[in-house]
Amino acid sequence: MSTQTPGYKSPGPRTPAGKEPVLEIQNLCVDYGLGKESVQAVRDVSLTLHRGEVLGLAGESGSGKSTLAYGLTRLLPPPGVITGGKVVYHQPGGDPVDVLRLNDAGLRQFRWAETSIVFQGAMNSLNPVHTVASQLMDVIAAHEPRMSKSARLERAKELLKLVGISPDRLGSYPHQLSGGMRQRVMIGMALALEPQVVIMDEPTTALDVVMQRQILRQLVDLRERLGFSVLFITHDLSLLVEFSDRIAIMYGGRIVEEAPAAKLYRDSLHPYSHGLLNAFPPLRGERRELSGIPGSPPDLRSMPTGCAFHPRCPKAFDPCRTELPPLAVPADRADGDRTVACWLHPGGG
Amino acid sequence: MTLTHTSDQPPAPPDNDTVLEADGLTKHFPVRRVGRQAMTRAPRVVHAVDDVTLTLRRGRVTALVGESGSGKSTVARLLAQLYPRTGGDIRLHGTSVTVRGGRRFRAYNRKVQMIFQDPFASLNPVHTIRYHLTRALRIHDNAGSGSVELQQALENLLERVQLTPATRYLDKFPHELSGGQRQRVAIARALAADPEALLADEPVSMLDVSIRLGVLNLLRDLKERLHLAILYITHDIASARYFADDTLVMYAGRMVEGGDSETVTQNPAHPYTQLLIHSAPDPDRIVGEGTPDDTEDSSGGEPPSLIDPPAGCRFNPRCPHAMDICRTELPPRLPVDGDPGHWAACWLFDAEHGPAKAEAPAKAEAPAKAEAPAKAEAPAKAETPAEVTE
Amino acid sequence: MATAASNVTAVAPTDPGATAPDSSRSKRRHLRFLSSPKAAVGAGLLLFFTVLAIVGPYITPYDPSARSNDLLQAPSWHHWFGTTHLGQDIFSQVVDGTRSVMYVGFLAGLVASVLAVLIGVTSGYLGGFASDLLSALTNVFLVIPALLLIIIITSSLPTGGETVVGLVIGFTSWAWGARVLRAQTLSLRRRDFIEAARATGESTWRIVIFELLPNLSAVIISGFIGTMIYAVMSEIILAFIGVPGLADWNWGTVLYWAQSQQALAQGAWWWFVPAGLAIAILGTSLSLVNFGIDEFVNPRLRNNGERGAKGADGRPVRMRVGFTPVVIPIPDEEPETAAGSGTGSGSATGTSGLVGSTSTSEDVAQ
Amino acid sequence: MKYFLQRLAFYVFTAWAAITINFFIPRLIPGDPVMALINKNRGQIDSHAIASLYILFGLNKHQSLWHQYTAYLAKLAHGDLGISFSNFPTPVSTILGNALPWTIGLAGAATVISFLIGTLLGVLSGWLRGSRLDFLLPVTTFISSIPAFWLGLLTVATVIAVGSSFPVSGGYDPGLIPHADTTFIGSAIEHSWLPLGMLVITTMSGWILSMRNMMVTVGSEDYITVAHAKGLSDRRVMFSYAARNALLPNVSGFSLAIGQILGSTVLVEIVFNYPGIGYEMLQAVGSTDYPLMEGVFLCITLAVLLANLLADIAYLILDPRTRKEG
Repeated sequence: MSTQTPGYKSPGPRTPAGKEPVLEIQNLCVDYGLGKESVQAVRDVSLTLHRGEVLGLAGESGSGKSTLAYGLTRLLPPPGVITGGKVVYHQPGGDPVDVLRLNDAGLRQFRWAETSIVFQGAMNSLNPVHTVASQLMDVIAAHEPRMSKSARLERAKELLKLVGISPDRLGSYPHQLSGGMRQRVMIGMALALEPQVVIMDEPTTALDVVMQRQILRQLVDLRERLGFSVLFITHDLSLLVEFSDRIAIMYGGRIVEEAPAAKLYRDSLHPYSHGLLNAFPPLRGERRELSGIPGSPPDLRSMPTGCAFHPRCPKAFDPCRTELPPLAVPADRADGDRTVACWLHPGGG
Repeated sequence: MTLTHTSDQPPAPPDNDTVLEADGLTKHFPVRRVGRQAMTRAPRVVHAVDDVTLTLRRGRVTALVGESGSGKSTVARLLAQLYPRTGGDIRLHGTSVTVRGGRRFRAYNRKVQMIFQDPFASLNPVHTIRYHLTRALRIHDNAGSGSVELQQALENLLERVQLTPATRYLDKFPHELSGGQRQRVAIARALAADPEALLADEPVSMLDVSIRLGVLNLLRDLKERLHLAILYITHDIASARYFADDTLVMYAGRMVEGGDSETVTQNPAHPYTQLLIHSAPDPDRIVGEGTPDDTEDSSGGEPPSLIDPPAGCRFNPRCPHAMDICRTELPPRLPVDGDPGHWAACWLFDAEHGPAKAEAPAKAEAPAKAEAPAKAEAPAKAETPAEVTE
Repeated sequence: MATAASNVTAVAPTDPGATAPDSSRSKRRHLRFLSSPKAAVGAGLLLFFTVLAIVGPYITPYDPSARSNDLLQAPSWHHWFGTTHLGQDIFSQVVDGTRSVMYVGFLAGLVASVLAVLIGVTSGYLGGFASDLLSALTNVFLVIPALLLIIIITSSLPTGGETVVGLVIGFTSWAWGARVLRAQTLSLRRRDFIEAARATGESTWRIVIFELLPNLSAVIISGFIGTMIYAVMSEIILAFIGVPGLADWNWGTVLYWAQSQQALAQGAWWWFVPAGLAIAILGTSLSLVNFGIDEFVNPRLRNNGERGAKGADGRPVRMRVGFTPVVIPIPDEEPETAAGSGTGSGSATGTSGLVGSTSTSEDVAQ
Repeated sequence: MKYFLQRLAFYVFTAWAAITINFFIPRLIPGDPVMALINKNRGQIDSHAIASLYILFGLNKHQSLWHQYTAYLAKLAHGDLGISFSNFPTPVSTILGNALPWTIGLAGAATVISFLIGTLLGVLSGWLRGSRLDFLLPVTTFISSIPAFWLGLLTVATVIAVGSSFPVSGGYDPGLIPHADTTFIGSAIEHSWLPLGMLVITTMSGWILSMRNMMVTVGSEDYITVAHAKGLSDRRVMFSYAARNALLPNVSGFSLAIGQILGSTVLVEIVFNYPGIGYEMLQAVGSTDYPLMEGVFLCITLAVLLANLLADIAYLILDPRTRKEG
């Protein structure tokens, strides 16, 4: 109980040197619906994105990972409501801003200029009745009204080149582009105002593996050049291990483990993380029998008591059924740059 | 849930009888022409599947791997005789079968059943599980006589797919079940016909990651107990390696490589297979080794239009090893050295045309090695414009 | 909100019996669908008119055609809706006329729905040349102004009567339903469960009747009601312009006599107001039922129970696309329950005071 | 272009179908329409005229059906719609020529105005769902269920009761002769206010409801969320993203609406004694004047087809997906 709010770390011994937070999510709670019928989709989640890093967020469908992304940007469609917490954005050389307390005008100004988003459905993310150019330019116009039209067009061309699309595609309508090209346009658009944070919600799930790798490679390259931070959300944990610096695992609306990618891959502490890692058959190494995770993901309307994972957990013991394990630095892993919410690895402190 | 045996190598199947064969299977879908086009232009078709030859054997899983649009699902529907084929032959136990509806179709699909990709769409939302399974049993005369035998048959089916106790599931509607449970019901429905061959069209790709393996393991268990011949269609080559005995790779409507799963995945011969394997997520590759490197990025671009596919090898516009002959001549199935049964439709393996014969497989063994860091930042490579299909 | 929260708090700690809240919830949802206000009001009114159509002619206080000496009287205790220039009781005419209106509407709706299902589902399911032909036929009937066609046909027919009028309306107004059903069938046909039924070995007619049609029932009913609205309007218009063959009373004939006897110029508002209102109310009730069906089929159209919810500042919260409301509940009057501090992790204390307080009994309950 | 040609071919086909239906209706009617007419006007038509009536009406029993049909088409091609019974011997085309401009003007103006206002209100009420604009919903539902002509009756009664001198009857002041001068046009506009108002009020609600539904449906599309995420102004998201897309199904649903508007127009014209086609229709129905009725039907059908063609052009301009070069 006495643990300090987990995940809310000031730049201290636990974070690698030079890593300052850019986006801090503190105790965020998101519900669907209000009153009696409401369902808690994100429960008390705290997560910190550092400048320049790729933070992976993994979980099954219904784990709340997309709800978290939509919630922290306040883009969650009805009946979603945010019922608690803070989302603090640290401007470079400015005061921190709580995104949840911005008024409409402030929120509009903040959006895309500081935090942009690439959604899962590239097919549907672009307005079908406007050209690529018009959609690239209107976001610039909205945030930099004094920029001339020709300058905006120039910028739009630059952005397409940035993501490897020929500028003569500017006049195309979305239906004239392939799925991969549309997603690249979206990535280009996300970088239009050079935001500090780019949130990616399953950006490559609808694409083939070859296209997926091309786009991810480009993303890594762009991040190195432009220095933005990425919150990368996907159900494909094997992809995250390869592409992100740190990984947070969500289950039943809560973060159950957070660790550097390599540590999570080699030494996952939460049984759910372990199960998830073993849910992807390897392409290399010896062929072995894998089991996946028994049972089904939980129903948000009737969550198990205690640890939400305990009905599916092979290692569950008594406290798991009644007591909710807090997310804390595990006592048996002293290096301190990871947290887990599991009674097998209780916090030490 | 987990299986007790098959820990290392799957045990040799009881027999390797051929159940279902496709020989030169071809499917062209006509492109709808409107107005004047009907008169002026020659009829145009989508070459969805061209010249596919494969064999399903008793007690073996054959995987068919390909990207979306490669025609792999069409192959399943052709084999299920849900579409009439344009050319080629389908043989069940050696006899050619062509059916289009009616009693002969039922007789055929009593032996060959299909499992669909999306369990949320493949069960009718207005009917209970009991209705779905009862219909399948009745159609194939496996319902027994009387309600007691029917109930017994229903419970047996659900037990086979590990939905127990059966009575808890029988009277539920599909929307009351989770994705994994629904897919198990779909499998039970296919089993109601007591088939010999099962065509599984991406049976786990719509399911939550944590339960995919459970369904695959169930299918493997059923294969072993019922000696089923399974066609496993997937876009995930790693799961093909895990689940299938043999693996076939399809690209743009054609088969490009085939052989033992382990061989195909560990020692890919065709440049497309190499690209596929290289692109698949692989945590081992990167952990602790810095950023991912660019190997063959020249393969950018997308699969070709199937209305007007490239001449010769369909992969030639993206292939880093493309030679002149690849642009004109269709490569036949050529054996790959060292592995009996491993073949690739690639001129690199032709004695005459394949100068790179020795090089190509070698390259595949170490796809993860950093090769061309000098490429550094090759920005803004204009993507080949995708064919805009009409 | 507070009561709900305390309920949950009471339930949650009492161990895993997680099925209990689930079943009660589904029951509640079922009830909520029944009490959808739009559909309920519409269905109630529709029931009223149906009953009136059945018993109407037996309960009229006067013979609707009988003349009396009370000429052109305003509404009174004896004549609720007043009288005509011939002293006929308008209330009796309106009540008596309900049967004709409902009968024509029902008959036309039935005929049109049957045709729409036959043509729409066939052209959607079959494909090929026959499908194109049926689709073209549907579009032709959609574009041709049906009302004029109905006027011409009914005024050409030597024998009239409600049945003929109903049939003519039915046979000319199926096109919209057929188009919607065709589109729905086309999209359903691509769904895997139809393909799966085929792969299981079901016959075509069984697939259409047992797999396809049950999924189209909402669309069919909604089309039936839409045609009914249209048919009622058409019949009244026919009667109003004096198309022969409608000897019996209906709301349109009441209006016809009102118009032809210059009721307006004489200030006899009671002559045409009740019949018109009856039309409007019947039309509204049918539309409301259809809204109910629409919302049932397309949940996005539903209001997501957002009414009455209060935000942190006590003002009502409006759900908006693009700006998710932030509802940080006001802390309860009573102190936090003990169960909360035990399991609720650091959340409650961690941020309280930053944005109001995040601690609610709901938070703590799960 | 391909899309446009396709639609054009369809309209030609529909026009042909309407013409053919028109040809067959009098022939399928049991009994003899000419005889029925003669019986009705007993003693007023001599036997010589009867024979010519049969020929005029195209019901010559001595010709084959096919011959009748081709003769009918040939006559139509010359704009000959036969001779009106009730206004014997004025040709139907002359009567319609006088009446049509009034109807087209009234229906056209009503369509445009109600589409514009209705769509705008629909956009707003769909966008501001859950706001005070929600009251529009029950109100419009009720109004859409009111027949336009009955609303007309109420209005006429009210105007008379109030004793206002506002014109409630006819298309222009009785003393004037139709002529393109300001007095006449001014009078015509003044006379059209009320019928136009009735039409707009009753047809508008359909647009409001369908536009509202489409706005709600489009509102949950990903590109709307993206537009919000981009920080665009609310007005731009509402009009350029949501309304622009929500409009498309409404434009393509025009065909149904235009027929209904013309139907309502005909009736409103009757109530207001407006000198348009509806008035002629009433006359024709009253005296079973088949050639006139059929002429009305053909004219209105062609007008509907033309309006649909215009809607298709609008759709072509609005939706880039149909503009694809073939």
